[in-house]
Amino acid sequence: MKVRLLYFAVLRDIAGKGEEVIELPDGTRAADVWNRLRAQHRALAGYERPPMTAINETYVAADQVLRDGDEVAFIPPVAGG
Amino acid sequence: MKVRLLYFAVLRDIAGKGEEVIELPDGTRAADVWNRLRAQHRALAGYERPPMTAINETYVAADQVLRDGDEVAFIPPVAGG
Amino acid sequence: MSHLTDSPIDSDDLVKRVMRPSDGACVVFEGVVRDHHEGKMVESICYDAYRPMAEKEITKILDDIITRFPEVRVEVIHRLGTLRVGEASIVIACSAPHRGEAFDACRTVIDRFKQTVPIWKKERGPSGEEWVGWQK
Amino acid sequence: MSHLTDSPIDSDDLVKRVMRPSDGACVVFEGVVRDHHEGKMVESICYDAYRPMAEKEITKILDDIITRFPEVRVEVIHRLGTLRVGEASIVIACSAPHRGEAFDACRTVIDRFKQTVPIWKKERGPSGEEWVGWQK
Repeated sequence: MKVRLLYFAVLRDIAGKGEEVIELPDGTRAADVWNRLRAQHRALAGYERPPMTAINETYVAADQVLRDGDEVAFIPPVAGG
Repeated sequence: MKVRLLYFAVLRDIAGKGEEVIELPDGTRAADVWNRLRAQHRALAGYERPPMTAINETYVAADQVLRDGDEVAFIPPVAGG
Repeated sequence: MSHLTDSPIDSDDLVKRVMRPSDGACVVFEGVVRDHHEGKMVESICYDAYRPMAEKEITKILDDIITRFPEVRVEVIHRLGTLRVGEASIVIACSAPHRGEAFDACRTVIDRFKQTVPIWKKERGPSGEEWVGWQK
Repeated sequence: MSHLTDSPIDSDDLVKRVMRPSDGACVVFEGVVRDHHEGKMVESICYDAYRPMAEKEITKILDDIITRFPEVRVEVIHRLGTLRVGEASIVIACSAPHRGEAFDACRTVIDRFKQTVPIWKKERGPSGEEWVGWQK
């Protein structure tokens, strides 16, 4: 399946891009995607716990199973206001 | 002694004027002036307890003794804001 | 500067006067003439004041605020005369580095203002006019 | 209407949009870029957002406010992009017949906003730039 991964704020700086479409095996959980990012980017290696996670613009638990076409975003600590 | 009596809000309407200078015996207290007003104006007859009282632009207790030249104002319930 | 005015209040100007570069928050309270009070329709309100004493009492409140909230800067203006529904009778602006004290200070100012500042209002509506707070 | 903007916020307009003739109070909160944060000088802040999700989260907050404070009317606008010291990043306006609920609602909005709305800020100053809240 394919999901769209969005990068914001510090994660956009680290990934060097705003979004990408990635191919994942069925049954992949949000936390698995986070671990994949940690493996790709040394700056994230130390962050075992994923930040808040959103699927299709809604906060979800990190163990949420992804579905084909999902839009996934890891939400660094928010600092609006 | 003479004191200047100021009328505001409902008291100005009742007294029909904004201020007057009145002659009082030495030793007169603020509450005595209030009782004098109650005797003069039927609309005030029922108000045994004086409203908040100010002498020279400062709140004082009703039993405060007046001095020559004082500016006295009875302060109806305030409603600013 | 006087805290009383006979003209419409410019709240933007008040905000500009309190804000310092070190402030991250500004809380503004506007008291506005509303179209009803205790079940009666209101068309306008006429505000009267014991002006010099009102200035003194407002200054006391602001001095106390600065003592209690040393990081806050505060300004307040009350309008007098006849105001129609929707017009602001009072504007209070409190700025501070952080929002908590700006909110607390602003609320303290308006609560205390309503207790001690010698200002009165006469409400006017279809059923006549009345000094608010005076029990007949 | 969008709760996000790339332009300076007009707080007067926000106040006008919430005020009804039955409202006697309006509380406005302005969050402003300040010149320091945790001991470091700040020259400007760049705000980034997950825009469609931020809109949804803001709408959730406002819906909850109306449920919890049924007499309150509320509007909020957050600015994105680069803001200098003294510029407002967020303005919240809450009107109500009485002041208590306007204060409570306004404070609740900003407290919740800072917890859930996906907006981030990068502070820029003489010592470089940094995403606020990201522990390195």
